[in-house]
Amino acid sequence: MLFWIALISVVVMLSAAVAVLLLENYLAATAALSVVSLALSVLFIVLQAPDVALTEAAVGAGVSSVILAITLRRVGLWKIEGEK
Amino acid sequence: MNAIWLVILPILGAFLLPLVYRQNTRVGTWIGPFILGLSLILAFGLWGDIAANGVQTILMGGFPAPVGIVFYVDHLALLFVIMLVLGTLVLWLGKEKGNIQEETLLLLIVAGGSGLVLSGDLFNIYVFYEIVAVASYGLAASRGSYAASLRFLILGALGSSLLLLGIALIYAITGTLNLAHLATHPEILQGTVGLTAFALILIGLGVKAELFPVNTWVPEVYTTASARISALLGGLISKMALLVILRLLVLLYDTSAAHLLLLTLGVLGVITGELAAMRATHLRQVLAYSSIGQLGLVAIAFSIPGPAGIIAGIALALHHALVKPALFMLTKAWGKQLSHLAGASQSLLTTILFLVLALSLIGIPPLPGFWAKFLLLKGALATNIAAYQMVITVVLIATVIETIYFMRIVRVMFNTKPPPIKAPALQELVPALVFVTLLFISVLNLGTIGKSLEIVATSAADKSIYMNFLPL
Amino acid sequence: MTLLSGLIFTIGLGLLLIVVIKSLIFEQVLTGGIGSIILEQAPNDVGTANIVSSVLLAYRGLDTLGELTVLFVAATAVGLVLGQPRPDAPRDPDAGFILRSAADLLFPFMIILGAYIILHGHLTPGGGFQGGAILAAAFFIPILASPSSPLNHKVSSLVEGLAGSAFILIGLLALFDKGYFLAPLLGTGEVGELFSAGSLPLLYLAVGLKVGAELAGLLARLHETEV
Amino acid sequence: MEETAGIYFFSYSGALGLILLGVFAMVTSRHIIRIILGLMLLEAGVNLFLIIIGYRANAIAPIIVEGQNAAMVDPIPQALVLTAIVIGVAVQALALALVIKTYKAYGTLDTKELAQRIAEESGTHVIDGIPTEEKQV
Repeated sequence: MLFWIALISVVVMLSAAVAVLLLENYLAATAALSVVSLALSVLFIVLQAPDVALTEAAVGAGVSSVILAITLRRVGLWKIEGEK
Repeated sequence: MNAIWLVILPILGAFLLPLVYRQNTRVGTWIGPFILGLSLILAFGLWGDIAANGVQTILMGGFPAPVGIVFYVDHLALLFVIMLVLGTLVLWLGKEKGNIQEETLLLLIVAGGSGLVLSGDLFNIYVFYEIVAVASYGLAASRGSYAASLRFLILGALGSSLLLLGIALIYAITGTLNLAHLATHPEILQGTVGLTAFALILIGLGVKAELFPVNTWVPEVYTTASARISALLGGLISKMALLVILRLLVLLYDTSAAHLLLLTLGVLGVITGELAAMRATHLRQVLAYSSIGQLGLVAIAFSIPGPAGIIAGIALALHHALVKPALFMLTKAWGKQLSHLAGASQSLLTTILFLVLALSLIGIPPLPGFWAKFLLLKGALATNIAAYQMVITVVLIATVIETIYFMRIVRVMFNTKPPPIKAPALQELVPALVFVTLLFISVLNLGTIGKSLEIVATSAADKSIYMNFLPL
Repeated sequence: MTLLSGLIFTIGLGLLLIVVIKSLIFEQVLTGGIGSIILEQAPNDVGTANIVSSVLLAYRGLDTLGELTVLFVAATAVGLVLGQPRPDAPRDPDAGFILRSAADLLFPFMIILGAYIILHGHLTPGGGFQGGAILAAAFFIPILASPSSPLNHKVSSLVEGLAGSAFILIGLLALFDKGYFLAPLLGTGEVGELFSAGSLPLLYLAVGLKVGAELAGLLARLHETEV
Repeated sequence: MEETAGIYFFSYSGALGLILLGVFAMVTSRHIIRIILGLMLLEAGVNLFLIIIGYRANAIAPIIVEGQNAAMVDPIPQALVLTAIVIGVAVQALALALVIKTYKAYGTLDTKELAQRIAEESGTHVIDGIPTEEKQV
């Protein structure tokens, strides 16, 4: 059971991390980054670290994505479509 | 007397500074100097305590050594704390008042720097290093040089992450973070994993210590930030990181591989820094590159095993901590391109100050710079290892290059053809004057300073004193 | 050129780390360490059910103070960099009525959730940092919904200054009382009870308030900056 | 036993992947936002690495529950990671504030261009720490 959860969360995490690097649209890359954080917090639970999982979900996926999104809005990179 | 106050006081002051400023501006402006002065008195008191009763270890929360965090207070750490607090206090002179955020950051950088050298716990060192790092990104941006500060931050953040990775590796193989506890198993750290960890930590701390591959931020930040901040970062903060590297070398990595790694980085730093300084066209930039070179010399000295290297390193670091901030404070009046300096010799006081500082940096006897370099040569010769004999050549070449670029600056200064630039006001010269006065005081007391440095270095090089307090 | 050298650096680091991880897995290195000592001693020394929080606040309390300081440094530096926004600066338009009322409705629930997580930090997963992040969100969501009523920075900086000082003062009380900075005070109590672990819940409260005020201030400052 | 080995293997490869992708993005990208995204990946990877170090086979989370007497995982790396996560967010916030200001001042977020602009403005002609020949104006 834990085996499969670990496998799935690592695969999701790494593919989201690759997406962070490849996505042209920065808003989409930010979304992919919060997917990385969420998958990471699942992995933290598998590794018996519930405290860290909570923090990663609240701070990593929550606060830091919001900060990034605000910044993208202020520097004019807030675009829903993928075009430049 | 408890050394924890050296860290707690500035932090408490910084937390309360914005609140006090809102109530009463006049009181607010005096908080910073008052706390720094208090720390200085405390540090001197502790120095006396240690001279009388030996080194102190302070347990946080009362938990015994390897489990809890420990501060290790010896003369070496205190010397660097005093240097940092005194230097910041002098740089505070003539500062325009009322910039709340800058004053807060200055207090916090002092707290972080003091914690960095006092702490005896690897992760605690990382936390204090981050305080210093984040405060210096903020200070570097305080005069509107956002882009330079951003590039500094990116490099620094990469370094900090690698530093944390190195600490994680050490914890993985030893299960402890306490430096003294680690020092009881040096053989574990000398395998592949341990040396990888050392290399990662060296990259991480090297960003602040201006070591060779990760010092590209130096010229950018020092030319765009204010003179005071450049003086603080280049002259004082960089040595704190170097001292941590020295501690790691003495306690954990007393092997030739680690020593040679630091030696190589130091030699490369000296050569690249001095060569670049010769090509630089901007006064601040010359000073920035020369600071890379000087810190490279300190790194070389620290890489020499035994007390001789530590004495030389401390001497070089202290000398640089007096001279470089003073030089940076002089550029406040006439920064910019070297060609703008033409006719600067009109102001007699400035010229004398500059000449004294430059000559000491080059190493003309009887100025202290000579003795520092002499100690380095003596230490390197005494090792009888081929790699260190090469150092002598490097030091001599560096000295020649330093002479060339400082004499070039002086020649421009005495060139009176174009209309001479405005002489700086006396008030702007106060910090530089104080630093030069300290320099002269040290010339007059060379004998006593040399003796006490020797005591400091011998106790710092002896890792059995450090491990004594372990109850295991 | 940059791509090539970057690639070489990354591959080099990768190979090094693979070697390191291999030796971490296959060569069982020094066991024991301070972790197992703490697992044995923590219930008696500190008296928390959640041992991570006793590490955070008792054994490594100075790290937590340092971390609060890093947050404070960052908030101060952000304030220094962004400066004060002009009062007449153009603001984002208000979100619609539904979003605004939803934000208002959400506010008390998030405050309660944050307070619950902070106060139970010594018993269950969670504590000052997680609860603080939720408190920050509670104050930030209404700002997003109606940007015309900004966060009161005076209040948030008052809270962060006082909460940070409270943490240090509890530590100093321990210094005068027991001789050690941040030593646990007030006894340990019964492990697992809400009122247990001595001064730890108080420290967590200070941490939570400080983190909350700091993050809310950071988010609001970034949000307020002009384009 | 098989299960534990699998969890170790996947977690280590996850940490390694995050660290390498993060470092790669940081050293090769020119756009600052991408570099900061890489920094976040790197930090996440290092945090995961620390947590794996504390993980023990068949151990439970370090929270005392009455009537349970199983071995627990090492609590120290978890405390360290909690600290590191918050520090990471603090650094990111400062970085992004600087990004906003930099964009306002220069209108670009390309590091190479920024380096050139800094060099021109301060009249230093330094790019990436190497002085270049002074341009004839």
